Amino acid sequence: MALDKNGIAQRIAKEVKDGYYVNLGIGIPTLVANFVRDDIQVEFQSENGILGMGRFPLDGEEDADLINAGKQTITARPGASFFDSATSFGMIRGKHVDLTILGAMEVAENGDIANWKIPGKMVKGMGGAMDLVASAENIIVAMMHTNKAGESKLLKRCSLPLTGVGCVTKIVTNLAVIEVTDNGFKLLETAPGVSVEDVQNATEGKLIVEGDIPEMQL
Amino acid sequence: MALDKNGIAQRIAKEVKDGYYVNLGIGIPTLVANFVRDDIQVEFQSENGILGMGRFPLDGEEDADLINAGKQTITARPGASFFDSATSFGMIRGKHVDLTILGAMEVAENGDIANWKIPGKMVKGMGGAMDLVASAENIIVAMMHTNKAGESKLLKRCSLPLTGVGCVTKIVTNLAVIEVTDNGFKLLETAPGVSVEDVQNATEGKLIVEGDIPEMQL
Amino acid sequence: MIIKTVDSVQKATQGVKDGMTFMLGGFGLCGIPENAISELVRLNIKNLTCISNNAGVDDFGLGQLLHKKQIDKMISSYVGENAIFEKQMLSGELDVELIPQGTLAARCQAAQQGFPAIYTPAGYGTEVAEGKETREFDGKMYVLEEAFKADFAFVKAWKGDRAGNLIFKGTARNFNPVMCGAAKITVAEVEELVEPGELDPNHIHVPGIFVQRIFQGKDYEKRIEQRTVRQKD
Amino acid sequence: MIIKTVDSVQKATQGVKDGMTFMLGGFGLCGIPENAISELVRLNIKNLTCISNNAGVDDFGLGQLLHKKQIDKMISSYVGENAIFEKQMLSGELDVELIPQGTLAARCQAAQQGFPAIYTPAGYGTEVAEGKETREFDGKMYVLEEAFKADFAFVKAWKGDRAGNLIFKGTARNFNPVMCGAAKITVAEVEELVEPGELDPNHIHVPGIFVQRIFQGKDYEKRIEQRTVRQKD
Repeated sequence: MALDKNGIAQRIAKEVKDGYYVNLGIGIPTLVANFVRDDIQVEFQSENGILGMGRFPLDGEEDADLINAGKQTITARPGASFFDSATSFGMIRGKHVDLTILGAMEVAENGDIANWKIPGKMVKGMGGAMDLVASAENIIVAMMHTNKAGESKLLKRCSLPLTGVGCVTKIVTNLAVIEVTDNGFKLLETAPGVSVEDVQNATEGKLIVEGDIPEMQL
Repeated sequence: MALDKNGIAQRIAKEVKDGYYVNLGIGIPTLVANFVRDDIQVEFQSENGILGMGRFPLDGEEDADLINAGKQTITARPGASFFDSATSFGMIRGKHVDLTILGAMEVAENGDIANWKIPGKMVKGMGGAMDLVASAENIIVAMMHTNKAGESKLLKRCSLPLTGVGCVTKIVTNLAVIEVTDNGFKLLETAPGVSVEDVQNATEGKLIVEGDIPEMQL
Repeated sequence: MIIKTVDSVQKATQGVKDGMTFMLGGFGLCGIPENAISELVRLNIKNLTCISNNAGVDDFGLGQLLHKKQIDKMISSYVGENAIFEKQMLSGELDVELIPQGTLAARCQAAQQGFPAIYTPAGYGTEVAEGKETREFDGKMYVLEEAFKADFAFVKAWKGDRAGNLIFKGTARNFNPVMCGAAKITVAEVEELVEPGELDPNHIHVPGIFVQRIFQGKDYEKRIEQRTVRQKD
Repeated sequence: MIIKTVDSVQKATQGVKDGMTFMLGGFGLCGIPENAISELVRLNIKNLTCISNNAGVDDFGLGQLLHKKQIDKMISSYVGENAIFEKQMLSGELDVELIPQGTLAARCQAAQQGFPAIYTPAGYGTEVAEGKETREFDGKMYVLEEAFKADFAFVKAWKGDRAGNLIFKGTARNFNPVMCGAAKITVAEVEELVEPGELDPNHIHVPGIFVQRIFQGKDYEKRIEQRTVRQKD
């Protein structure tokens, strides 16, 4: 059975290691924070200017001066710090953030990503995504394997305007965990109850299947 | 009678206007602060990271963590701020400092200045001087008109390695106040008891003398 | 000290004109210069270019200027919360330059600090880099992005003193510090204006040298865009 | 939180080796990492390249490393207070690259923030610009200066917490913040080490993400180079 959004987030949480500073994009990535193990130390950076982002506030304790990049009210953990946007992107550009998790509309087999614009239809802007994908060395995409029309989002080449080139290292979808290699999408794991053929059928780009493919452990 | 160092500083102090942020170099420029009128508001920036530099501390009140760019112990005035070296030179490079006063070993008639190196003899380094002269739009040089050997320091061309090109706007020496124009050194004022001929004789570069030259008012 | 105080938003905005380029601090509705924006709406100046990370919402923040069609061009990184914006953009009424958020911050900071341009990897290989110079350093490609030029920067701080020194609170800091001194005139509004000497000089985020005018703001609404809360454990 | 504490200067300097490039904070003797310098002297590692605004004095600060001939090359803006330095430089024992102070700060900050290089007007038309690319923007000439690359940055802060967050005091701040995160490993020593949460997150000068190791320094001498006092009025 394919994963739901929480399932994707739960699987991605296993990629978060002790001592990591992590930037989470809007959508499924935000959910990842809920599944990170308690026994490791991880800090979340939000590019609007906080390191050490905590949980959402209790009702009545919201502070208009304390939000995340999704404009949601948040809290700060002990040891948190606030800084300006230039410093924030200095952290990102300078590769001080260990892991970036973000959503995508399309990913190509060479690691290109598109997630900010559908010409003529949707133009919300790239926000910090272009900075993140151009700088980070460890970029995991969290998304559904296919779009609402049932078309693959893992393509030979992106059809939408790019956000970044050759940058995605791993993709976790409702169907599979895939590594982006020099030779194409390499299937690492399938979702529980999902077959290699299911993944193959939902993947337009070149899918590399080597040996037995284990099932995801959640 | 030619001015002494304090006299030069006193004359330069008249160039400091209400509302100016001023950076003072080491030597004669440091003395300028003593002569600025009390009825105008001026703040001194020191490039090691303070805006709002105050007087020297009272004996026993020195703080090792509070010095100026000359490594002297100082105090901070109300409304002062501390910042890092990048921000400090951001102020300078971004032309937020209104007036820079510094010493020189040589100034050329095109506004070139040399003050950081005598090849084979003295190599202390440029410190912040190259940043200051490359960025500031209002640069006054405070120096003696001639060196210890009696040779002019106002030259056709600098002989020493340059600190900056075409940047000096005004020179105040023990003999005169001189503006650097497109056509050469323009004599604006002579020191009390100093004749135009005295200035002429002490100036190797082209000296422009137009009309009556007033005597400095101190 | 050099005093920067003006006693009203009217005096603080003196000199604003049709066709000018403004920088406006804030991220979403967090840390926006509410008083200055209201006054710009009241003055009804037109044909503005606004450099701001976001464009407010339909009835608050920069959305108010969009509503009155005062803005010709927006330079932003994300404008997803604003229907008026989308309509004006799709109809061609509004010229929009979308740029990466880090590039926006860096181009402000470059203007503040006298760097003519910066090299950033953001946007390389995308339409953002079209027509721009690109260059390799150590095997990685970068895009040359020029410092912004603006007439006024409007920022909002938590506390400020009469010498123009500013302190921000939480994530309301965001773009505000990097816009200070990045325009010809920087206007800061503060929730609390104090006397010079009351702020610890070690805690000042923006030294007064970067600010030309400061005033005590009033009636802050500080609207929350996405109120999100958790249940008690 | 992610804890960066190490319990001794020995552990903090683990991995330093002959031939490495170090950044060292401080301006003159103000804000220098005294504990780290003493340990580097004790370890007697050689052939170092040191990026530091100044070179200490003969018997304190970097002067101690010079005295033991541990340094092959200095990259500094001003070295006027150090006779050993001058002697080694004139004899050719010591390779010295003098660069403008603002360029030094900018090249550190570029390394910290992932800018490969910066354009500065400083040094244009002088021997500092020889062999470097120059370029005109808006009628003014600039020199291209590359980000530094260093193995370790040693900085000293006033207070720090175990998550690596730093706060500086007075002008002891200087180059310390811009060197944090500008080398592969940043080692911060502090006068007072506190628990995470004790420092106001609004007052932190350097977020812990830029610091890999932090330790409680000891026996700070904090020598004053030019004690200057005024008479009572």
